[in-house]
Amino acid sequence: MLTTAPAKYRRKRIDPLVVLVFFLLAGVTAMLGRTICIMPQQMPGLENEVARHLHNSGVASPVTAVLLNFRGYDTLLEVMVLFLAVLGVWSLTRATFVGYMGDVSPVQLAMVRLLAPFMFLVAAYLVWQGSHLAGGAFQGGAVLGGAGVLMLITDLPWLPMVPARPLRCGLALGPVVFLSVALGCLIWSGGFLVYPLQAAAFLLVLIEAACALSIGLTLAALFVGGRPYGELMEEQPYEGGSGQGDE
Amino acid sequence: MMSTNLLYSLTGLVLFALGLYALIVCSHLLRKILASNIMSSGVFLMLVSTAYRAGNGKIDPVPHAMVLTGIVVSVSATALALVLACRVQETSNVTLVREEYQHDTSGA
Amino acid sequence: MVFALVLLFAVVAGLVRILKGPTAADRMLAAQLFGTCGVAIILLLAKGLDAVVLLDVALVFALLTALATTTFVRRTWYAGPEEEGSDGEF
Amino acid sequence: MVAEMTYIMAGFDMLLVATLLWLAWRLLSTPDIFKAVVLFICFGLVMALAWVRLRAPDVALAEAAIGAGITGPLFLAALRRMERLSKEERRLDFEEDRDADHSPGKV
Repeated sequence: MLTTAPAKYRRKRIDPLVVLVFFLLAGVTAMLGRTICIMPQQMPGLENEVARHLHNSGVASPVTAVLLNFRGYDTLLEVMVLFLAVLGVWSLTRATFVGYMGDVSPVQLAMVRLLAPFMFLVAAYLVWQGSHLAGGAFQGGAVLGGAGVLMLITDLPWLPMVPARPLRCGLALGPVVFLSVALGCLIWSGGFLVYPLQAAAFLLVLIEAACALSIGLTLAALFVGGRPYGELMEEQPYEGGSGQGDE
Repeated sequence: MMSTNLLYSLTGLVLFALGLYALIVCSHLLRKILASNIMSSGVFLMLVSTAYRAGNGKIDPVPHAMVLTGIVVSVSATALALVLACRVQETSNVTLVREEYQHDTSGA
Repeated sequence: MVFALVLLFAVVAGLVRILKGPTAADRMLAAQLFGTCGVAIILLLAKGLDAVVLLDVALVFALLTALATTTFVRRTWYAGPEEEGSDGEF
Repeated sequence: MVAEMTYIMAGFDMLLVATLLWLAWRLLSTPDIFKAVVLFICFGLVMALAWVRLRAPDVALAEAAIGAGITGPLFLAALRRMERLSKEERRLDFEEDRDADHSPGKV
């Protein structure tokens, strides 16, 4: 497999550096493969531990319990990473809104009208379902982001006029809610992200909904790839914009 | 007969190696981003295949949660990298080749 | 499960169209075929693995695979290789 | 019957894995970058199938939504954004790492 892959890249002459890289990587791969082969299959995992503590977590789905309760710290930082990605994208460019206003074909419009509400519905369904079956903030947020992308590529005429301030608030909603819940838990029950047992289910669903909204907006904003006009400091008339805005 | 875990683990390994090789060797920026995505897919495949149990036993949820966060992080990193690549191409093209267009392409 | 296998073969047949496809639209449509067959494969797998949750995966799949094709039509479709400066929009 | 199911499952696994590897290899080795992007979209879809097969419905949901709905448009839009500077990136049989010196003079 690996011997045939680089064939197209060695065009004129074989670069000795490329050969060196190839052999180094082949060696590393062989060692890793040997490790995998001698590793015991069916390793004992953490599923029994998770199943034992599942009733304390407030949700019935083990993956959601691991994500938001047992390893909530990871997920908090991960939501922050998403937020940072948007900040990074926004600090690089402005939104190049290649809109073709008034040029939307009726098929496209019908598709948006059919699919976008359904996507919102499915996103809400996934977030709600995350407490007991598969689903959750990330899946719901991804579907929400898909709806945002659908509206963005349709170049709906109201999209560039989405005001920047609610967009920013929506982006920050997930991290802020998550962090405030964590701090509230610190005050209430004496530990960072140690949820009180009675309110755990409600808090987890709250966090999930806020994070899903934020993740959806984040993905849509990442798709636009640039910060919106209408800054906080410099007030400009909007010629381009971003985000799917307020649902 | 090879077990399912082993099969998918080895596939993940080969994907990782393939992506790493292409990441080092290829020159086009978009291809590098694609290669790093392939690498991350390989790692995810390896992680999830350790959680898989043949038969109807319980599935280990911890690797699933890790892979779930990993997927979302990798897509945001990909988006950031794509914007960076676009900026690199814009600026390098403008400064190297067409200096007279600099004012209207990088004016924003 | 047999049907899932057969459909996977159909997907692989579609792959040939991606690799050979003379125009970009052919490739994109083959990718769409991947998505459509994927929905069917997931449904059959949900039956074969006795997991009802997988039906949601098929739902999300069916909703979102159209997005790539739509993006392609809206953003990347060139009328022809000669039109150098056109923005490729219809 | 159970043994038959096992063999069919094994065949399914083999075909899935082979498709994954072939897609990855092709998308990293084609000279046409647009083809690579389309193959990557297909790769994401096949990955979602693999998650379904490995009984990870959460991961499959996320991958189906992101791999199908977000990543493909992201790459296509970025490709287009890059093409606005160098128009000829997507031509068939085009050298991918041509030097930037003789790119067309239009912006």
